[in-house]
Amino acid sequence: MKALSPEDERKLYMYDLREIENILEAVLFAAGDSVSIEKLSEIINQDKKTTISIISNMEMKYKNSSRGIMLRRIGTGYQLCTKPEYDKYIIQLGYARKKQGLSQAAYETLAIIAYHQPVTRAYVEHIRGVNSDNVILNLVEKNLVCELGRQDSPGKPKLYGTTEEFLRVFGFNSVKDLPHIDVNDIQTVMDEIPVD
Amino acid sequence: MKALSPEDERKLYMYDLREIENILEAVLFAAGDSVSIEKLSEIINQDKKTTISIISNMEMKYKNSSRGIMLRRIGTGYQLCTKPEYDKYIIQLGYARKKQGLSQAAYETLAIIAYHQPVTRAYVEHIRGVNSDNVILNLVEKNLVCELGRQDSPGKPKLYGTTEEFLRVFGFNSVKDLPHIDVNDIQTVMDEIPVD
Amino acid sequence: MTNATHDCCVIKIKDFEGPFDLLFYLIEKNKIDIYDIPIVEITDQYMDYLFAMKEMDLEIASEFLVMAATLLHIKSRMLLPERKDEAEDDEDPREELILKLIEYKRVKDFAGILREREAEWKKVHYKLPELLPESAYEIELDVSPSLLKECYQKTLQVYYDRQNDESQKMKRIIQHERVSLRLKIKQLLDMLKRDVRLCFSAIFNLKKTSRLEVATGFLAALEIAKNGKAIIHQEVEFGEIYIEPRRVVRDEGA
Repeated sequence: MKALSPEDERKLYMYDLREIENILEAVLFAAGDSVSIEKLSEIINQDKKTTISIISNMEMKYKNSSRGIMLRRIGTGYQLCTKPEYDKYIIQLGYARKKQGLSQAAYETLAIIAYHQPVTRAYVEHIRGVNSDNVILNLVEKNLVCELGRQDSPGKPKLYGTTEEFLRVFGFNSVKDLPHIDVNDIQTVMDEIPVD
Repeated sequence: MKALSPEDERKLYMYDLREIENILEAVLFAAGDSVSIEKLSEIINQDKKTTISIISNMEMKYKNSSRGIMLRRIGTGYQLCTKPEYDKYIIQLGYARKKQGLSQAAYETLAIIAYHQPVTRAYVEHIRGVNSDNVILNLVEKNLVCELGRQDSPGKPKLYGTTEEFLRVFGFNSVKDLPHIDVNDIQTVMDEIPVD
Repeated sequence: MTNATHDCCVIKIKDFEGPFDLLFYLIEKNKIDIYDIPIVEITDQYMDYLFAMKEMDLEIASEFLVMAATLLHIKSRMLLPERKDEAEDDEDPREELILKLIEYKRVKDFAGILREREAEWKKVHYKLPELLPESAYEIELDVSPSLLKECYQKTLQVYYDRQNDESQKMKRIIQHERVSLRLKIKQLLDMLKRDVRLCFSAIFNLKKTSRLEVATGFLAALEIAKNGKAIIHQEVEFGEIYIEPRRVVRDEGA
């Protein structure tokens, strides 16, 4: 058997890559939900690093080429979704799920939990200055916030953090994507806040 | 306003066609289910005939290009679905990888077979001192042990040995790779073991 | 500064998420520099609102009252002439409140960003998952080569111990049988003392005693015969075995 020329090898690789992309598209389509990188690399039988590079490449391709759908990273997984510009057509289907908006209290509470997670209810209340029991329960019910365990302090209060659904709804790739603010550093706070 | 040249018109149409295809992809993706031609033509604001020709064209494109999904006509509507050749990968989405260990009895039996292969069941039982029928059957079922033939002795008992799967799972290159037992007194015992 | 009492009536306490929210409203309405809050005016306006709420017969949440107390406390500290012993910490009584307000402002800002992002990402639609066979799973063997070796060693050790144990057992059986043989000889001799002919099958019957005991009994009989203390007869092959005491001629040895 004749050895492959570098050109042939490249072509073969291109073919394989295409096929892998097709597999990933099919799998993500069927999943509907986000699929973890671990699961994807298991399915395409590639290591995690290779899988990430393949899928990042796909993400760019969906974005730049003429497509109605796109790929987005959510936490440690990926999910197919429609491009936002086609929303006006999709709603004409008549059965797009209408999500109820959140209250101001919910946005505030979510903001505190997102920034400072894991946090206790007491911490949230300390910043908001009001009881936040029901608001947190409501966010947990909406699957935007979840319990992350208990703090190792008297009373062992519950610790809260944001969920994958939070990332999905607010369009963040991961919690690390949130703009960083260090509230403890007074000087930074003073510098950052414009005086008007 | 200047009139469009036929060339420009064609270009514009190409652009529009692309955009319409994107809209249809997004709409069909979000729908999940099949969407009627009537609904689709209403959404893209084209007559039924044009819609059918656009979507038939898309159907061909999905089919012939490197994609994981395709378009299917179902009754009077159309639906996006995965290409059948990727079914085996999609099925893996539902797979939960279960890690399973071996029982003490299985390890013992496997060790005797691995170190002394080919061996009969009687030999295994002689060393273990207990009936090993089920354990051996179980190891055969797990493809760690296989029949190697029959011993040329009264009753022609089956001979067992380890499989390639055994080498793979335990990470040995060959049976010669088995960890060496360096306990001298056990070696003496081995000499004493009668060969049946 | 405008008089708050006038427009307070049109604002319901419910419109504010909490005391910080209300304070922020006042700060923004009065275009106040957050780092230099005119505490007297702000406190007055804040109290005006609370009084207005009370007049409207609305229940005032305790948090609003706590803030009122805090504001009044700060106000009193600002108004009192600075005492010498307090001068050393040189602390602005407003500092803690300002920091909390800044922290709250960040939260409010981020909450606004979240609201915007949510509206933007609401335009993205997802697909419902396809039905997949649920029960499918792949079994991955989790094995350890060192455990295989360990088990092998242990098995051989157990085998070795058992072999030793079995030879030990055999010795014990023999020992036990020796005692038993002696016992059987004694039993037979006792019976023979009564000067009768013994029927072997009557004494040692396989239906009543074990094979081992029958064999031992037979050995005992042979032993006695050998020592000249009994005579064994068997008239036909496989027939009954009789054991008779042999008279000792006393004067023989005399």
